[in-house]
Amino acid sequence: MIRVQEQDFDIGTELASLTDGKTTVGGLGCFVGLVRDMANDEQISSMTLEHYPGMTEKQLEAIEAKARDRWPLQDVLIIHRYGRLEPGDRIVLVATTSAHREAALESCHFLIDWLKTKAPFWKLEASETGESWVAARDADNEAADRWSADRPK
Amino acid sequence: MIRVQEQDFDIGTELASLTDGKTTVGGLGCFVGLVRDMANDEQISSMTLEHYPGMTEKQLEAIEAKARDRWPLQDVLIIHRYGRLEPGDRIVLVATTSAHREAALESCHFLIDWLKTKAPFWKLEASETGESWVAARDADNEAADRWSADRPK
Amino acid sequence: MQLLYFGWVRTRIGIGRETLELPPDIADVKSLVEWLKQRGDGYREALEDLTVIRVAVNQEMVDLDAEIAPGDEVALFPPMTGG
Amino acid sequence: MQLLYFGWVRTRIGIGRETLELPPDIADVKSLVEWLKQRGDGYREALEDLTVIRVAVNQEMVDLDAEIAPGDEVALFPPMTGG
Repeated sequence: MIRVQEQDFDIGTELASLTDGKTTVGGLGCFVGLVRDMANDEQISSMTLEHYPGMTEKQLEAIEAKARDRWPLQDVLIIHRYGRLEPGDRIVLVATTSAHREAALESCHFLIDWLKTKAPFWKLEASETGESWVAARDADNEAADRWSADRPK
Repeated sequence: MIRVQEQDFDIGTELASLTDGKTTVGGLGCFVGLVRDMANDEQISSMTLEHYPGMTEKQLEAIEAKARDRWPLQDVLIIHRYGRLEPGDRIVLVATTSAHREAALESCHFLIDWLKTKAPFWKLEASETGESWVAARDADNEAADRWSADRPK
Repeated sequence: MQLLYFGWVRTRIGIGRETLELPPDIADVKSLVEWLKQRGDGYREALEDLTVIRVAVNQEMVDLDAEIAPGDEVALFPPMTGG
Repeated sequence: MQLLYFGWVRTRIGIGRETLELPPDIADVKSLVEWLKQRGDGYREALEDLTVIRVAVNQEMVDLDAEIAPGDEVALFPPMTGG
């Protein structure tokens, strides 16, 4: 399930919806990304996330499908916010459930690595010295690429 | 922080305590293990977790220290239950926060892999055909061992 | 053709979306980008380094040599920074 | 010496904990285990395959050739299955 939204989400409620009343889930993996108050040694006052409505949902669905293809997953949840956020605010949640812990943990890692570089979001950071667009990091591309190698499951 | 307890825990409350009011956390990684209703093609009616009070806490603290040694972590939370559990019940929660997503996700994976084989817990499963102790899996040992190789961070 | 701009491509060009009538000889992304660069300083600044320009046609990622047709929705933007 | 048993080591021996006075020649885990096996069928069954016996002395994991002293807390158990 994919949700692209401006409003905040409650981690407990979201994760409960993936496991409550289910007796086939062995493991729940989860990652939550938050706005940090520092970037490049500068104090950040806010971060504004811009996205490409329509394409964002398509890309996230394609990434979810890729994860389901690779791991035996039960539920997949991706929530990504856009709009103006402040330090400490939640940006993104990815969570997966599986009978097996390896599948849950690895697929979460994959989902966040891929959406970093393949979902059409752009971050604008505001600090005392003005606004600047966050540059893509080579490390994020490398993290995404390492899932493309045909590793045994 | 280590907690070994009989009672259940609330995922939302626990994770909120790691991030609420903090503006230095970039990523929260989390894994929750639950009791499945099937084991070796048999329907499980309950699972009883036995542990070694005193040693359990020591081992979990040692595993936490190892994780902190290896990754730049802010908070580490491990909650492990013991006693009688039923399918769908939560067994264990590991969660870590870091400025960096890689550290949060990898350390979670490490913590659950290590506590599987290094924390003194034993599982007794009950089914229609009686009770049986869960056997250690080679796959779990291999998963734990792969963190021992001196990989670059 | 429907054109969309995001991130610093948008802020340099100055608008997020426009509809343009293209000359008939523009049949791929590369020639579209070259044509846009003639339209003003903002466009030239935004599209000057093609190694950091990403393109989606009808909401699918494509290469610079992808073909385009008049009814397409073409988006130009910097490398994505989600998550 | 304080002895603790867990998992199927405990259920085969039949008790979880006991205090035993050891013969003076028993100075390491291996000889302790051999001595325990003489104490009855349950012990023999529990400790028959040493490859699946794990040992902690004073709550620290040790090998079978680790030394032990009268005041120690020694625990014998199967491979752990936490998580």
